[in-house]
Amino acid sequence: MDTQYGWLLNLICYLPLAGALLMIFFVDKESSRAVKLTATVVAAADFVLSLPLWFLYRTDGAEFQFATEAQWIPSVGVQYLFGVDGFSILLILLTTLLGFISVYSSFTAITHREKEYYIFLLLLQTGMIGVFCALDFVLFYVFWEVMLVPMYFLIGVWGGPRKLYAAIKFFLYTLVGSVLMLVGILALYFFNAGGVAAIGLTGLGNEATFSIPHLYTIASQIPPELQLWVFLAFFVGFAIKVPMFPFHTWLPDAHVEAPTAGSVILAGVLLKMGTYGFVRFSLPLLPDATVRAVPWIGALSIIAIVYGALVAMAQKDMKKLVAYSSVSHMGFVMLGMFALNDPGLRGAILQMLNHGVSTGALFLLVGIVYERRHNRLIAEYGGIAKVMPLYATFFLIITMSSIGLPTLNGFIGEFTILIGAFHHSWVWALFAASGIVLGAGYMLWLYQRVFFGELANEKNKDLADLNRREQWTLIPLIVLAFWVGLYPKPFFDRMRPTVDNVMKRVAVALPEAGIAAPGEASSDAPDVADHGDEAHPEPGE
Amino acid sequence: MIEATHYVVLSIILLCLGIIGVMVRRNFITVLMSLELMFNAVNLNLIAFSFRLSDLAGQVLAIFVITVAAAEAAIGLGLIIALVRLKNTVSLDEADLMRG
Amino acid sequence: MDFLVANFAEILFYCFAALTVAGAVGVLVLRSPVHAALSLLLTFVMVGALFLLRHAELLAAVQVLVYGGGIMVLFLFVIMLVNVKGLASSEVFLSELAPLAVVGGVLLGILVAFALVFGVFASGQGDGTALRSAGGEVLGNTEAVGMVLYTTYLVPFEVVSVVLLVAMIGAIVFGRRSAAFERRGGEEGP
Amino acid sequence: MKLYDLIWLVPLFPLAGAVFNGLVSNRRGLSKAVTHSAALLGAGLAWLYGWAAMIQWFLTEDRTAPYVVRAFEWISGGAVTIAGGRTAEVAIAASFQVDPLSAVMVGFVTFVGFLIHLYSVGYMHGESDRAYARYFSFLNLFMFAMLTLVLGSNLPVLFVGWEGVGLCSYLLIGFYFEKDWCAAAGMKAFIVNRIGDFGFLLAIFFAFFYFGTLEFDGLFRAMANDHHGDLAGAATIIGLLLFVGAIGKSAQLPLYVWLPDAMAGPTPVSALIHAATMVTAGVYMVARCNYFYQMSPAAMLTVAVIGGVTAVFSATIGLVQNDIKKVLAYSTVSQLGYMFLAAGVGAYIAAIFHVVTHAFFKACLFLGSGSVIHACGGEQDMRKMGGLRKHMPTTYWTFLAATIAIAGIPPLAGFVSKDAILAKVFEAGYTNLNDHSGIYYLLWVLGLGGAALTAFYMFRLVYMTFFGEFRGGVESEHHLHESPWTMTLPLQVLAVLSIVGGLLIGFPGQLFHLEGWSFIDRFLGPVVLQAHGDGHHGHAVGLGLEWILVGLSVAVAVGGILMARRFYRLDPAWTWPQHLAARFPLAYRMLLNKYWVDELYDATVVRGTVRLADLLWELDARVVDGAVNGTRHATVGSSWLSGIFDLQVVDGLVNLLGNGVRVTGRESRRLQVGFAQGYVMVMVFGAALLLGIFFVATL
Repeated sequence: MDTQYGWLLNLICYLPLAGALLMIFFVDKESSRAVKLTATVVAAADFVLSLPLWFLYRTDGAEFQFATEAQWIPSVGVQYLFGVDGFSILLILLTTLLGFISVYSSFTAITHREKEYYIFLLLLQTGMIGVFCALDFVLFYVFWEVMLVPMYFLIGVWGGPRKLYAAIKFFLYTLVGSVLMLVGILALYFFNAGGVAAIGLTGLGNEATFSIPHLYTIASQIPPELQLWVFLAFFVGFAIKVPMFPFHTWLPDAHVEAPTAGSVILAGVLLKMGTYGFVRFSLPLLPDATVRAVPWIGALSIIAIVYGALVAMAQKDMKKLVAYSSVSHMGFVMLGMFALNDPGLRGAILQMLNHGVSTGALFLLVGIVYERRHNRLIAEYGGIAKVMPLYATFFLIITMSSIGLPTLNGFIGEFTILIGAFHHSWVWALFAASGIVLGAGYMLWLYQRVFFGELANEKNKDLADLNRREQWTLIPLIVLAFWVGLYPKPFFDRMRPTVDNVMKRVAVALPEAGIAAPGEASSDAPDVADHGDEAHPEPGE
Repeated sequence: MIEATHYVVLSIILLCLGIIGVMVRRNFITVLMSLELMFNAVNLNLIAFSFRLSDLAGQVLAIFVITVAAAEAAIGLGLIIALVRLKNTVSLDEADLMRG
Repeated sequence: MDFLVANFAEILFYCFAALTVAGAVGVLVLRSPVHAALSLLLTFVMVGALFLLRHAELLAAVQVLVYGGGIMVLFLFVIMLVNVKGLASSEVFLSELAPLAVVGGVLLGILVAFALVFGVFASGQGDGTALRSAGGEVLGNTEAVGMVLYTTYLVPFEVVSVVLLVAMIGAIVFGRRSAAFERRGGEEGP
Repeated sequence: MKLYDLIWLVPLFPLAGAVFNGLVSNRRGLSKAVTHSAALLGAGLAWLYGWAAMIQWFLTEDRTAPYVVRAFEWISGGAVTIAGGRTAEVAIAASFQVDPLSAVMVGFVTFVGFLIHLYSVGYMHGESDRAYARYFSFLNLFMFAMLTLVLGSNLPVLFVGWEGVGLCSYLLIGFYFEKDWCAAAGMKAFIVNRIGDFGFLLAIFFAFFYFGTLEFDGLFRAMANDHHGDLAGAATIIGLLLFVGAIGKSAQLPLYVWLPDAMAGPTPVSALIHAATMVTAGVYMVARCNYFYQMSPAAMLTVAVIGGVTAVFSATIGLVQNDIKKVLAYSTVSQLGYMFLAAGVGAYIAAIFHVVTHAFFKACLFLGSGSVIHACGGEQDMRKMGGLRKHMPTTYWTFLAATIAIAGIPPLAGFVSKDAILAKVFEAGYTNLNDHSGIYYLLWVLGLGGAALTAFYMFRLVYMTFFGEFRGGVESEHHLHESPWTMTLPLQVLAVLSIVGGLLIGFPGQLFHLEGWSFIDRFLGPVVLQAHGDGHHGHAVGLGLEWILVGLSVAVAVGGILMARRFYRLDPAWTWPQHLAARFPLAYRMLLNKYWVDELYDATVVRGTVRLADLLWELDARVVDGAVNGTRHATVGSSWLSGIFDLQVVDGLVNLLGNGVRVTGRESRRLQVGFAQGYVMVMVFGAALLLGIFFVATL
């Protein structure tokens, strides 16, 4: 752990909280201007503060940098451990950027209880950043739960007609998962420490700790059965958050009912929590179970890709369509991750960012017309490219990013994931690549129905095009989309150490692991695809 | 020779007067003045013991007490103004909004 | 004369103590708040003098400045501001409570006195030089207090200053709140 | 200075034009002059620089190896284990290469592209300033994508261009987006192309899996070094999957359906994208990856069969269409079929040759038809034209030249290249290539039949449009006029090239015992992998037989022309075609309705997908979410049950306690008199009491 600039990370994490407190005590709720100004300044400052992480992170340095180490509850071994690697830095930057954008985009969308709204947004941001920074399981769990509450209120207070249903569904569903996760965490904790005699769990007898870097070091000693159970517990928690195929139904409801900024944060960051958990915990801590779970998760991911795309095609509500497209895209992320090879994991990480950017932007875009018309049904629109040319352009770029057009971000992620998936099993790639066709299908169909054709609906005839503020909420995302699409190398560079570390830890459980020395780079790891010979295209086939 | 006991007795007298003043006067302003008396009683004590023990802590504490007393006076007088504005009286027994 | 010279300190003490108690009694019994305040001023100054007798020169100065200057002005200012004379009811004392109050006050006083007198006998005795020296060097009382205040008691000192600040803001808020109240009530604001 | 070191500037010039027109002209609504100046500058600079760089390269570098310019590292996916247990690094660079094939492609793409930009200046003049800027922005963007496609030195960069041209095609087809069918056509084009891209992507993955690289040069060398045919299986898979991509992009059976619909776009777009350049990208790709096909008889045969069948199939549809652009569209599909037919017999050079000549005459035809449509005020139905020869002579002459070229009359460009293809196909049968002699002979017959059909429907088009009397009404006849010079100049240039272009770049010297006179054969030679075993046979077919073949194809073409003349020129009432249509109603309706392929796809694939989507949505709402809500109901139900228990039993106790508290509270409230001094008094007595207890306890 490299503790240099550790204060910076704490500052980034708690600045939104401080901003929220400042607003609670010193900003008059009657003054909408002051409320917005404070929230925007805090969010912008947080984003600016997080930028140095990008430059100061050293790919050849310690695994976790910008670290803070302190005791918190020494009696049970809970520490205050903060620290990030390249992977979490990317996600933190995404969070601060989307945090700023969601504050900035809400100026006219939210008209009642503005002060509370922005306070919740800022609190949410602290929670999200904390999740990505925490390196102690208890700390992680605290932030994980902290994040839930503001989101619950954002949906439940500022949401659409069925907001209460959606908010409670979101809250309970996620809570169920996180409680199981807590059980998993405790199992690991007790295993590392003294064990629990009552349930026949023998421990290693180490000093009790929730420190994740320490648990990494004992991962290889965890017996397979325990790994499996803990993996299952984690799986439920993270899979709900991702969301993976059978656990995804909270997502469309939450997205549809949430206010625009809520959807942006939900899609852009909260869904990444699940995949982040898999990469950070499940894979490196539970390699045996991970390898055993590969076929199942692969199958679920492929179902999610195809099924999400098809269900998206059937939607009549724009937001719901985008929500289901998220299911499909997150399927790609999971697939790449569980290909358990370099390209797959790198692609998965990049695709998390891409999904945050493009789906976040899509929700913003849908929110913009919703604000004008208070209607999200596709059938209500048609031909609005004529009255909103700029809006149509932005929407087109993001659509193209979402369906993976080369030179835009989606392609890089999907391509890299598919290469990884292919080298695990070409059948995976075959099915997953069909998602690309379907993705083009539903997105372009949506685009056609909304933007092209006769401007039939009277109510659309005098829709105003994007104003300056709306443009500036979208431009950063579009720039990012092009940047990732054209020159993703800086992103790949920053995630490389993480991927190498995770692969090194997973490689322990791969069948031919005995050959590779533990210290060697993962490029020497045995072929992942080889353990499924039937899934191997033979020359001459 | 003046002993600490002298001071203690004096301070007790002041304290008693203060307590009685707080309890029997109706005028809020006078009640506050009585409170100041009690503060002074405490300070006397502190100084006396500081001298007896040859310890500066007593004096330092007395400075703090004076500060707190000043703060208390500011708040209390602010309350008086609020009370006058609200109920147009300075009688403490008429400020009974908290009556159960 | 010899008696006077030999017991000068005692004589001074008794004079000051008598005036102090007289002032306090005045606060208790004088009907007019202005008179009560002036009586209180007497007490303050006399207490300051008593401090001088115990080699607490700095405290004495602070006592006169803060109490006699600051707090007293504040009292007088408020008395002028709210026109107490017009507002005060004719009844000065809470007559039905007065006997009980006197009993309670005296009782408590006696009990506290017990505690303190026991304390006096239980404690040792110093020569007072420590009150004027810092780091072994003999200085004035002001330097000595300052040295302790800004080294050992720095943090409490800062905290107290915050308390003062908060009190100040609080006083302002009370003033403002009632102003807002009056505005809503349709009356003219300050 | 080596101009070709900066070869990536060639696509960047039009990109700059696109960005300027898209961000500045379109937003600010700048005047048309500014807009088209920027666009022409972008395309023109690409043309000049591209040609200059290629010529310099041609004169200085070794032409047998590609000259690769690496711009920057693009995708770095880390290491992965590939076939044979080797480890390969997924490091894909944005790199470009100059080699004979890309030189040819850049040469004609920039040139034709510039001409069509020029033509568009006149053609699109009626649009609003902003639409004009949008149009030129897209057109320039297309040039960027197309040039990236042909210059890329590896499959992913090629794929960038591949998808980029698809996007521009989508945007330009849907240029008149207010019309529903235009937008729908755009979407159809994109999605059908995506189906092809699906194959392309898988091909990329397979290629990486087997070779560990995606650079054309690396793949070429790996295949060239494979002397034992170990990689034949890989070559077959990759070749077939790449061909799936080519089928989509180049509109071959069964994915050709988007191209006729794509005529919804402005006509210059049809000329540039849907005739001259983009649709030939598939042919380019197959030629570029020829080493896979050379090693795989199965892949070759598939390419040849699909190409040959498409050539005839779409030609038959072209026979009866009445929309002038639809005829040309089916003709394009048919000509693309010829190109694949050539590629399928290993005649990649002939295929590229035909790509180039086809670009000349088909662009000329489309631009000519655009000129006609322009004159007729947007009318595209040939039944409402006629007699235009008198009104627009330049258009007529240039159109005629291109028609003769496509019909295959010597010595025009179309004849030279098409004859080269047919000769190669015959040769394939003759030399029993890969033991499929019969099939190749059959394909040759099909090709010959297609040539006859081509000659027929093209001259049908000319006769219906330019001869006879004008049938569009007096009002429209008034407006007939020749087009401005910006439109006719490109027509004239392209017409000249349609006439002489074939002989110029691909003189069929072998017919006259003049070896090596064909520039394109010599130039492109190094690009094609010489397959092991069969090698290059030189002149397997004797000279006499070759002349007979030439004679045959000319005869068929002339036959087709004469038949068209009999049907549509000599008989103004068109009684013969009507008679035939009445005689064979089913066949006629089948052709007129394009074999109902669109309807078939709509009923199966499209409806099927939508149905499946709806079904899954029902499933999602009812079953998957139903389970979640079921859990909720179960929880709520059980909590209701326990609620009753709670109310009666547990709550009874709690209520007792609660009531107790409440009563106590109510009573003790009386103590709260709201009298501060009372509280003080209580406090004083309390303190006294405590102190008293303290003393008692201490003493």
